[in-house]
Amino acid sequence: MSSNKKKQAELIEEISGVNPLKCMKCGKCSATCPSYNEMDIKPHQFVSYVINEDVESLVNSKSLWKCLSCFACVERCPRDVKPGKLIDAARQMVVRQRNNTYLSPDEIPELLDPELPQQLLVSAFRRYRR
Amino acid sequence: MSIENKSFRPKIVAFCCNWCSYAGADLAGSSRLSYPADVKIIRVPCSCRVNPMFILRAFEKGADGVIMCGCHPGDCHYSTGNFYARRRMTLLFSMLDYIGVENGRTRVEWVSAAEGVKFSDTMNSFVEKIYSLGENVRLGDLRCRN
Amino acid sequence: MQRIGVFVCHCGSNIAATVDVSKVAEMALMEPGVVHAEDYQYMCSEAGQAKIADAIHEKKLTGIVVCSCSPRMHEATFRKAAERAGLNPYMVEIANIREHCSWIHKDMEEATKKAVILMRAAVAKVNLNTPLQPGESRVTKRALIIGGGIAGIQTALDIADAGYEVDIVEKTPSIGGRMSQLDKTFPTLDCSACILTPKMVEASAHEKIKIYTYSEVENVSGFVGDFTVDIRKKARSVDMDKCTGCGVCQEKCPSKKAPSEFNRGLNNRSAIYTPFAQAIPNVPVIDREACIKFKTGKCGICSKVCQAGAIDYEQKDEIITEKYGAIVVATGFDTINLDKYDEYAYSQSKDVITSLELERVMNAAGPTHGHLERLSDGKAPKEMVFIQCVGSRCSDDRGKPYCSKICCMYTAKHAMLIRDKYPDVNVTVFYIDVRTPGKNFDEFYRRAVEQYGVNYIKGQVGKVIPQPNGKLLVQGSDLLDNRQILKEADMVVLATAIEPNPDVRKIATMLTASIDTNNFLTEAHAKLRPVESPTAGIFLSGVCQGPKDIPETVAQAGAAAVKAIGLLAKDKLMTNPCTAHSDELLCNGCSTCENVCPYGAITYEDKEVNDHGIREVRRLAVVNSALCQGCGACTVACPSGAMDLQGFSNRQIIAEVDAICR
Amino acid sequence: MKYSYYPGCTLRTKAKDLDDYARASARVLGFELEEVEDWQCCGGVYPLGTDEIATKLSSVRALNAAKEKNQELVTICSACHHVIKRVNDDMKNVEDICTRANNYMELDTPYKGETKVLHYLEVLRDRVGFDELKKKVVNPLKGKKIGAYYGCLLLRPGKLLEFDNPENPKIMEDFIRAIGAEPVIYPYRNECCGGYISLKEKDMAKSMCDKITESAEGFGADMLITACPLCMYNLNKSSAKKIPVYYFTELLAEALGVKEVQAS
Repeated sequence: MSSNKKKQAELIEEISGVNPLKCMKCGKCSATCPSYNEMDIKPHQFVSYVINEDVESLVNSKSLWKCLSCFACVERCPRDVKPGKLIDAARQMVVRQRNNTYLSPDEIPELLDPELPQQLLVSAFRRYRR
Repeated sequence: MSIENKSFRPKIVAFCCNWCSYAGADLAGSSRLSYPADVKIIRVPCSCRVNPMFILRAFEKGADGVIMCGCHPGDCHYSTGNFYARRRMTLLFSMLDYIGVENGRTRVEWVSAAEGVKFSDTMNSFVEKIYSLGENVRLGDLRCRN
Repeated sequence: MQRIGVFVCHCGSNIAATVDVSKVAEMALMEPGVVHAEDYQYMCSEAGQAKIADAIHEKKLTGIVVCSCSPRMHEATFRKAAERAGLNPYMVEIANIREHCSWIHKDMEEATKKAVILMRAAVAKVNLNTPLQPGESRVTKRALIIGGGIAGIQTALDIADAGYEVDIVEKTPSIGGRMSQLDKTFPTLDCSACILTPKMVEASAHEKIKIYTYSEVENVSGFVGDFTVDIRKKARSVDMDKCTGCGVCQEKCPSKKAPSEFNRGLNNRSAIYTPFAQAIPNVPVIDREACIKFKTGKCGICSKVCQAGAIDYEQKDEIITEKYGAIVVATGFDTINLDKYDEYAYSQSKDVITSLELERVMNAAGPTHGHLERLSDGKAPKEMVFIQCVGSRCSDDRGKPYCSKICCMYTAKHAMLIRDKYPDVNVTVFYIDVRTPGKNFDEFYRRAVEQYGVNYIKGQVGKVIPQPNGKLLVQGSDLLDNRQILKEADMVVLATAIEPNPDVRKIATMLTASIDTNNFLTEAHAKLRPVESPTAGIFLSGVCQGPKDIPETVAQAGAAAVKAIGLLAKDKLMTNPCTAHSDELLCNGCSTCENVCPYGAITYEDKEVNDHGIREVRRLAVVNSALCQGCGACTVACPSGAMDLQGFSNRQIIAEVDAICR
Repeated sequence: MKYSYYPGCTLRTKAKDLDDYARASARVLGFELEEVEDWQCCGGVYPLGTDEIATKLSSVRALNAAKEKNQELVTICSACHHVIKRVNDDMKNVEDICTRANNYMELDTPYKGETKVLHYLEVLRDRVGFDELKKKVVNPLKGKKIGAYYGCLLLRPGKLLEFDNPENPKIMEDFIRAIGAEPVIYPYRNECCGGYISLKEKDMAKSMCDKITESAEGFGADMLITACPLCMYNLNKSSAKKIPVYYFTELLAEALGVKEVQAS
């Protein structure tokens, strides 16, 4: 079991290309995140979850779907850790398991309005499901 | 590092200048940054002291790779020595490549006294390259073989 | 045939834990020329050195190999030991089985094998060693200090007090450096000028100290004990002997739009100026870029108002050439450029300033005459936010990877001073870690919190957002409360990372002193020789070697002075005998070696030689061993193989190659 | 001068204006946008995972098409610009991604990031030149105070996109000056509008857009310009403030006197 946890953490590191040990816990990512208040696990905490091999909590967190991929944390991180990449890797893990997605086609029609650009749907689909 | 052929252990000679690279190797040591034991370092006052004959001699005697390390260009303790070394080695290495000693078996790297990490990284990647190239058979003096 | 002794050091467990030392000694006995081999716990100890001496006497050794730590560490130790026992010191070679072997390998068998090979290479070399005699060179009893800040001033005073001549070269128009820009100093809060100015005066009045301000080092040649330095004295346009320092010229100068360097560009100065009131020398310079006379040919007011007739528009740069025995680098630091940190709005708001700028704002002689006010509208702030680690501890390419060391303390100082003088101003500090190692330092920081109520928040700031109402919204983390903070502030102060003065790279190249990836000068040994450069005769003082505060700088300045004095006190220096020499019978006088020699040590002489019975006069290369530094460039360039290097001869190096590839 | 042109999904439909004005203006400025044949959607967001290959292929196809024509590849939509530039960087610098993508592509010569990707604004700045653009303006937008809204995708990560200083950009401000108007600098111009989150989290997007428009209005902007259809949608739809938002190409066409021509 614990080896499975380890594997998951390693997978996150592999997909993201991030070394969480480089983090110095300055909190600049959380200071900069526009979705901070919506997140249950805050950006600066992502690294600890990976280091502690608790990927389970990470993939079940609300934060996965609140991250905007705006790259503010990626741009401003002083340690080249870039938590946005970690959260994206966790999201990848979830969407690669087909049964677990945040957006189902059935809910789309009621979300639409006449001005909504294609780009929005395309991006949302790419982010939320496979 | 993956060592496919366990029985093959290369002989690698590293010429290091006294002021920068040898000190860089010392720093790698005191920082406990490991690299394979196949590398043996010869101390020279400056990279410009390395006569191409030394490198030919090493290959003749069965070396599988030769690397030369000096101060960064512009930082030479003797002002200009590494510029001479760089030119000499460029010529020598292309000639060696021409006669079949692949370019991967020879390398010039600039390592300062403060770059212990770079020294160890350089040696690790160089040794890995030599493992991938295997034994050097082109210039060896047959009389030197066991 | 040599009679060689091999001594293998355990270095406690440093070597013995990974290398089978007795095996190395045992294998040594099988090498040609080796008549004695032993291992011992600490070869560098007195007992270890005695073992070497005993073996030299008993076994009549002619050569020594010590298998131990790096030769950069103890080669000199073992050479001296051999010399005391009557052996030529250059018959000793070191096999580096610690830094290059035991410390980097884990497998005992592998490490032992490698140690044996390194021992063999050293034995092979010693077999070809010859006794060498060092020459002598003279010592010029004068020191040069590059940089006139507190580090340079202190070093100069200490050397001068010991009775030696010292010259200070300072780039700006006055000595004083960064410390003269500071308002108060931690942790005692005494005023910076009050403790610095007397030292500046003392230096300028000292009969052994000569100060070249507005001057730069242009060229350095020579070597330890005998450096020749060209100093460029930039044209001041004011005659230093005539000027009385009355200051009328500055008052009357109509061009007052040049940004004041001393006040970090926060206000302007005249084109003819002294950087600050206590400047030494108290003689202005004309900034020719800003001067109307130099730009248009008209004006000349300063010349008209100067009663001493000191203004000289025709003055030209002057090159002074001087000899020195020792050179101390004290080039100091600057704050980094904040262009890459625009998220803190430094370039967008006048109310976001660096800590060094705040020093000027707080200083009575500064742009606001010491009143704490916003630079945008002159209003008194009510909320101040300090941001720590701006550009420090960054592993991306925007900032510096190191801790700037002084910021935690000066921020506590600023916070405390503001709360003391303006109790109605709230002060918040965003920090990552508060680092206060130093005497009375942590107590000082705690006072800021406990006595002065400074609000410390653990977390970095993500963005400073200028508001339409002129205030600044600071968006930061509070990691201990786990929340994101939006705090409205009137002023934001950035604890900006420090970096070595950008000129230091140029100077290091001139001195052939080594420099690290962050442009700090490298010490000869990180712990044991912290104020010496690996290049003999070059010493390091202050922040040019690494971030440090004033007390540390002064301590290091004193240490550098002692090292320089130790050198100047000698009448003669032993020169390195590992120099090049030419074989007369092989030399064909082609001049190739002369062209590659960086020291001009090779000349040509017409000399009669006896070449196997044929006597003739030939043009031959001759090496001046006092000038030769032993780089070996000529030995490789020589097409006929006549040139060789003592101590690193072709045969010796080839013997090492052979031993390694055996 | 001819450029390969990658319009992207939205410029073909909802953001047709953005596209039409860009082409019309290009003609006046002396360059031509030649649409990449059979281009496919870029996907809208860059797949950060280092092991994502398939999702990068549509970008590689467009890039390779431009390479074969020996042309630079121009995009206008911020998202396409972001995705294609980053994929191109991968192809140039990440050996593993390059190899695996080329394995899928089965090209005669492998694609290794040779194409230069330019945003339309970069064409204006680096190829046409804002001074040159200024000379061609017949209808300067005098007296208009315009806030540039960059959003996130145009600028970040700054090191890879090499578009402008990500924290204090000036390309759009220079553009605004070139067409005769006055730029308004406000701090939220490089903060995110909420992006695709507005599909499901309307409130979040609203609060983010409110901050942007409030800040812009606070500093005196009469209108905003953007390069991104999604930013446009969010700012119009989510923000309580009714500050008008235009595509930068619309104002460009207006200044160049080709807006009406286009509309007819």
